[in-house]
Amino acid sequence: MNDYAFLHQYLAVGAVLFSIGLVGFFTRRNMILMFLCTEMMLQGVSLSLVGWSRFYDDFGGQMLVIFILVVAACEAAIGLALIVVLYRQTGSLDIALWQRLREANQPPWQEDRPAPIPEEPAPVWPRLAPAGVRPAETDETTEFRDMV
Amino acid sequence: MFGIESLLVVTVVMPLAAAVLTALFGPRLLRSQSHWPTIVALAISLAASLLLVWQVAQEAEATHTARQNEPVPSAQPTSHSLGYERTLTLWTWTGGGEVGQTALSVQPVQDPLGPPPRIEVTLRIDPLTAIMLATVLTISFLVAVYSVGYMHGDPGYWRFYSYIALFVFSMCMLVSVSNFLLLYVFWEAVGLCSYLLIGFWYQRPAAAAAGKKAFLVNRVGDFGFALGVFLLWLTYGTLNFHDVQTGGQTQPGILGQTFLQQPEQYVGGAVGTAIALLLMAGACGKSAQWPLHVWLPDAMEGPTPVSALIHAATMVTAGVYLTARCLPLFLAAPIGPLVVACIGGGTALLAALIALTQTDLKRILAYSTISQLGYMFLAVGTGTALGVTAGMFHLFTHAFFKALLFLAAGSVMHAMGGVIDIRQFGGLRRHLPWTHTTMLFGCLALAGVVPFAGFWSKDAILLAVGQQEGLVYQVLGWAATATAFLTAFYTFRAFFRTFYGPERIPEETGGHVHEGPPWMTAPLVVLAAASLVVGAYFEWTHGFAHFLAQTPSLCLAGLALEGPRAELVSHSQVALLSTLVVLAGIGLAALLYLGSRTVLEGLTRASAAVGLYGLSYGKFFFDELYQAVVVMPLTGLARLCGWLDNQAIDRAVDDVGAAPRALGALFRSLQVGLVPFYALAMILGVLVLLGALMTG
Amino acid sequence: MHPQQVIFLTTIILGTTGLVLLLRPGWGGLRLLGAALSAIAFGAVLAQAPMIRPIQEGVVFYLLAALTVGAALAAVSLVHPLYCAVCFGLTLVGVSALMAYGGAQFLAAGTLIVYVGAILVVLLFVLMLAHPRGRATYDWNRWEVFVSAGTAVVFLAMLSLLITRSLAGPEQLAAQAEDQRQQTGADQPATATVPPPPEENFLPPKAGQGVLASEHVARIGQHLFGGHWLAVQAAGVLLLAALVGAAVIIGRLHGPLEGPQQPGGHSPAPIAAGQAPRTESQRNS
Amino acid sequence: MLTTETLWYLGPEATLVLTAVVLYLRGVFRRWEDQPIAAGKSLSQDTLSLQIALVGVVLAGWALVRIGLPQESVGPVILDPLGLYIRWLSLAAIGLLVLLASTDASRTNRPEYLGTVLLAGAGVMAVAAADNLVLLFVALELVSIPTYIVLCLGRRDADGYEASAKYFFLSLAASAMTLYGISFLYGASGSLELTAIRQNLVGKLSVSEGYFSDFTQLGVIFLLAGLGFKITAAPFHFYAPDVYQGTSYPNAALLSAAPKIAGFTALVRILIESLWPWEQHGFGWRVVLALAILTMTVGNTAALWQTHLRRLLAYSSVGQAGYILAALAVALGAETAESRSDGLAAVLLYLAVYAAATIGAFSVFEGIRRSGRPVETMEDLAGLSRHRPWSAAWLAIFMFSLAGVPPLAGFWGKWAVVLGAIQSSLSPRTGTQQSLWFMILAAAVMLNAAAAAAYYLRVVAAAYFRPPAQTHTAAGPAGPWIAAVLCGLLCVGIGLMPWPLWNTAASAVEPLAQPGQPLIFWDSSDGNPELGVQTIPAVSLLSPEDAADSSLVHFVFFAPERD
Repeated sequence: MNDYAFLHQYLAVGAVLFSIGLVGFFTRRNMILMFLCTEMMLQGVSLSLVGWSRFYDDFGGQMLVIFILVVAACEAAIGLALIVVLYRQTGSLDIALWQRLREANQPPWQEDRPAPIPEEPAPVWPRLAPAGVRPAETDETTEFRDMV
Repeated sequence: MFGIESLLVVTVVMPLAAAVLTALFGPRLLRSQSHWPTIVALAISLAASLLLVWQVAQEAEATHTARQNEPVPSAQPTSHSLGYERTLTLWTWTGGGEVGQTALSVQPVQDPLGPPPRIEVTLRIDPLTAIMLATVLTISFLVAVYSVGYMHGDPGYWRFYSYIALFVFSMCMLVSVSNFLLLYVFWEAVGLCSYLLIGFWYQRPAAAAAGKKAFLVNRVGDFGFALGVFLLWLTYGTLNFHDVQTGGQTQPGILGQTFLQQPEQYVGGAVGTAIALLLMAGACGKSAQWPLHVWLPDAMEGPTPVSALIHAATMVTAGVYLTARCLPLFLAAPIGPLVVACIGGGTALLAALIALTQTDLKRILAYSTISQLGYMFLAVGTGTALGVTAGMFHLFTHAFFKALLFLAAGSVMHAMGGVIDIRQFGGLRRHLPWTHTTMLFGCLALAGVVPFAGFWSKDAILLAVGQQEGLVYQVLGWAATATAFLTAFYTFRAFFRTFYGPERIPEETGGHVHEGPPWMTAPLVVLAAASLVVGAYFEWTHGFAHFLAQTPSLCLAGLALEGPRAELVSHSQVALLSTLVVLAGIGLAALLYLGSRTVLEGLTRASAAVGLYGLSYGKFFFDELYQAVVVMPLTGLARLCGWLDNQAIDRAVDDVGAAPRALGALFRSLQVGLVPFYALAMILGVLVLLGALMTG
Repeated sequence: MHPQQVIFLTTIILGTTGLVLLLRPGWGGLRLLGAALSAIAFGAVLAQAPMIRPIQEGVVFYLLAALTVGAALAAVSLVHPLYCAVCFGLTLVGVSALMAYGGAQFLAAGTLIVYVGAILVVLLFVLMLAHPRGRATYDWNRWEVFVSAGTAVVFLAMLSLLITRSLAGPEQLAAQAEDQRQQTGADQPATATVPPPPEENFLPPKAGQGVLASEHVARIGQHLFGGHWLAVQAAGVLLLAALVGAAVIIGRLHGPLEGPQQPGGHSPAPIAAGQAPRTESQRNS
Repeated sequence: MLTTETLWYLGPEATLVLTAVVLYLRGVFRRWEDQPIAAGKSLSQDTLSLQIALVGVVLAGWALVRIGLPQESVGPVILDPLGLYIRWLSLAAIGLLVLLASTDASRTNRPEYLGTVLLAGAGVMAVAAADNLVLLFVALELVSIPTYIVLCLGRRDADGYEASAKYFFLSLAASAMTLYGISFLYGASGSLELTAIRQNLVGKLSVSEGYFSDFTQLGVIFLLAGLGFKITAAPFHFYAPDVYQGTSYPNAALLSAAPKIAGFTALVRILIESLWPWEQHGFGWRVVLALAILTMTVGNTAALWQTHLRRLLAYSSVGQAGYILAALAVALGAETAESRSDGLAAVLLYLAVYAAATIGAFSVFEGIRRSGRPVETMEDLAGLSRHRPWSAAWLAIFMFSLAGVPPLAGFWGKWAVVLGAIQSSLSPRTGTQQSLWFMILAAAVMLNAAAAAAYYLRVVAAAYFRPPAQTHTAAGPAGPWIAAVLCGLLCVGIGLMPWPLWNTAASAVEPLAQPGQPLIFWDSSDGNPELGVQTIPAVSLLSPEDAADSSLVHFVFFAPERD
């Protein structure tokens, strides 16, 4: 029974990873993240293969995973080179900039409204207290004062 | 070498060669010298045809003499042939079935599928053909020479000569084939050439419209002709003129010896009448007889040499030729000759009346042509040897003087810079002496003044009509006489208004009025001389009638071979009457156009008051009538069909045809150029397949 | 309603909602809710599989699976691309751990080394090279988030339904066999009235190559350089092509680049036509 | 087991790879400073690389001639007539592409460009020789990855890069889907060997409606999606128009030939060699048939109003892929060995005639320049017949061949497809629904061919009837011209004498189409097999005679003879 349970779980995780990779591929416009999402899809496939390999007690699936690794490395090499060249052209990693090639009568796609960038709170760095000023006490200092 | 067959082939083939040569080399190589192939070829053909006439005359005479000398065995009436003919079968086209299967039977073949279609591509020569060939080629040659001057500098020069040569070839074939199908083919071919030449200046809307009109009106007649040919095929099982010997058997031709010697074998009754009327319809179309006469005046939009050649001398006489050639068929029909005569006489009078008031010189001549053709039909329609001879004789003489008149009119037109309206010029005799003189000859011939050619032939017609019994022919005779008067009047009206009276030069001449070049005047002189002499010569020698009488289809038993010659008394009566009438016409014209204007104006006003003038000037409103009765309903129907076609059928077809376009637009609209979108589309495709897997 | 259909619909609705919430930035706390909903949906997918028994044996697996899926979600949804890459690294760690757990130790190591050690590092490098200032608008702005999330979740739901459907029968057979074994004693053969048909009648045969054996790596080597030696050679050719290709593509080895690049080569020329109208500052803000 | 003999039989591939290595080495050690780069002209005169590549192709061809077909199994490769046909086809295509690339914009990196093209060719040939899915996958990647490189090298401007990017990312997604399909196929059958898959599947309950059948079908779906990308089947074709438009003519020719041959070979191998007996009653042929109709309709209708030449030819290649898919559907749905053989032979024949015509068309376009620049749109062709009458004539031949005008090769391709579809629909044993579907398929092919003629003729009309504005000149080297002439001769030759090629194709698919022994199957009339064991009767093997009589037997399958 555990054979089937393991198989089913691996297939499920593989499918989930594949789908998450798909979502990312659809929604991210950063080319590197898109590439990363395709790698995530490949990881899902790899998990499925490992599950099958274990189920059948067969090495074929694992062989395929090895070659998936190799191919992923090759694709990474080519892809990164390509991305760098593309970046040189536009100064951006946005895939949506590359839509010049399309049907002649199609208007270019534009985002209707740029999404707001969430503001990050300004980081607060520890500062040295100026000379002659008593540093503000924190809970920490009061708590551990008697230990010092 | 100069055997009759080879002469015939040479006569026919030379124009074709010239046409091909000019068409091939005209545009690039010959250019302004494009007339040479045609002129040379026509000269050769003319010589060959004259030789042909001479040889045919010799042989026919020999045959005739031999036949008269030998005793006619009454027991074997078919042992000798009627008339003289030679045929030259180039090849036989058999559309299925074995040659010689056809049963020898003079009985009409009733089964339409019985005999296999068997078309003999055969040339024939007999006196009728020989006369036609000689006439056609003479006029053609002279017109071709004339055109060198007239068409000089035209951008379509080579095209003109190519068409002319093609026309001459077609016309020669038309008169020399021995088969109804081929006759029909070349009937259409001359129509095509006519169409091409009327619309020669196709850039002009009027020329294009005239060409179209001629073509369409001719189609009406040709349709009848085609039906007639079908009916002939169904009735006689063959379309050959002549008998064909196959395997020792004789397949009788429609106009062959077998039938001619037993003329009672011709189918009469309703079928025979139908054949005659259908053939007559074709003849009416081609020869511009009422009610299909409307195209010929408009055909004057073509170049004047074309008018002279095709629309006066040669092509329009094809109908007369057809009628004469098929005379046995007409005679077999109860009312055939009468219909022909009525149409001819009526048309003659009608056209003469219209010609009275026309102001376009060429159109006057065109109506005159229609009128004279009516004369010929009237003559042939008498159905007697005298009548047919007279009709053919008139055809022969008319070719000369009408060509002369047209060429002279062309000369005037040439000098006037394209203006042809007689109201715009006058008193030209000093500027155009040659034209004046030659046109005077032509007018005299047309009016029928002694001793010009027209006198003799018209007299013969009047005589032939006058000799017929019956009220209809009497009426027709008086109509013909009236037409003679009218002819004289309108001819000289045009002549006087052109060459006499106060001198008026239209502005289009640019003040430079001059006689045409020798290329143009020489044919005028030749034709003028011919107009003077041909009638008198042949009338006095009786050579024409004697020669023509050797034609097989005119040797019918019903037509006495040597029919009753006109008695001298009646001949002189007719001649006297016609001369008086003609002189009256000329005198009236002189009175009206050389004398005081008041008489003319009074007369015009008077006739206009009772509507006669308008009727004549409006050409009896035949064009308008046809427009209202035929063209408008047809146009309406066509509009309706077009609307239905556009709105219903085309719309449906367009919608079907637009489906790929709409699909394509849909698919192309998916090509937005974005990678994520493409990936999404791929996954959606997979989703659909997964859905298919889940559900089924 | 069949429980499978309930799970199917739940997965679709919850997953889509959750992913949409998660992937829309700027909604603050809603993104957390979205993450939770997405986790529930993906958990429902995982929960369709039978439980690994005994549970203590399965706990490790479930933890690793949760780590992997959670990191993957973070990798596609985080705003900052560097964080995305790091989370992807975490996913890879989870995946390799699952591989190791599933009997593929060699692959686990290989994945870690190749992916995390090489590919991911280069990715990060390029990312930081391109974006020294970190994130940009397009890094996290979405393209039709709703459609994308819906498509992917429906895809996942259908896939999981099909997988579950296919495996249900064998699982049931195996469970029956297990029950019989437990009833009759572990060492007794099954003596049921209706014996289930042997597996080999309806399933492909097991290869029995000893994936879980102790000499796992040696056997992998045997297979790799035995039956798949040609593929190894082909992979070598592939690597050669990739290396040369990458060098030539990026290198401007010989001759200048063509096209609309500036002569100086440094100032990047924006694509003129067809691009979304936005300024340089927007793009790199 | 792999032996040296195996390597001997893989000589052509090895030759191509070694030639590529030599070219790469030349690229490294070339004395670039000798070349006046600034002048920008002499780099295209690097004829040595071209010669090396051509010599490599010729050597590979010689090796292919020498080795022939092995008499017995020589290791973990398939060396069958089908593979030999595909190898010849791909080698010829690669040779033509090398010729075509002699004027290409790869002049800056010509050695690398040509070497990569050769590697892609080796990849296609390896696809034909792969006997398991691992090697098949790696070989497919050996087609894809060189294609990325070539796309980047072929044209170095914004459009070229955009095309490369689009192809790269979408191809990654497609690769992932192919892999997922392979994994499901592996799961359904427990093996990655093509023949073992069939052996494992046939005879098992799972193959009918049972437990793992969904996995097989999932595998087929994902494989069709992933390989459909390579063969530009709709809706996986979206990249094609953009990429073709954005790249150069040699690259477009490569894209339209190499991945298609590889993709269809892989599909034939998997669907026929591994899955056919199962696929016959599965829904595989229905899916392929639907894809075929969709693909040809999409391609041909979208091409109708295109003016950009490469874009038009991209849609054309989509439409042509639809025809080949139609032939594949015929082969999959066939009931008899004859019609299966006909369908497969139609696939092979169509691949050859399509490759000849489309490479020829691209060669003609590559071989002419208009005012010094390549022709891009229909307007650029105006007056071609005046200035370069032979180019126009060859172009007309290729367009007519693509349109399927009778005296040319393309006609026979369509003829084979339509004939196969009609025969399948008329087969007496075929069910009514199946007949209907194949009738629809035949009608769709014919309708599409009619619609497609419109845009092919528009190209010809543009070359012949538009008034010229600027003059056309030759593109310099004679490579494209030679390629065009060779392709034209092929089109005309095959058109006049299709039977040698047809017979070759028919004999190449003969082993695949052999009918097997009838095999007994189980009665599934009463049940919902996924719900439990109760519905599964005991499996019994009956003799064929009994099978014919037994009313219990609902499905009769054909098992392969080879085991």
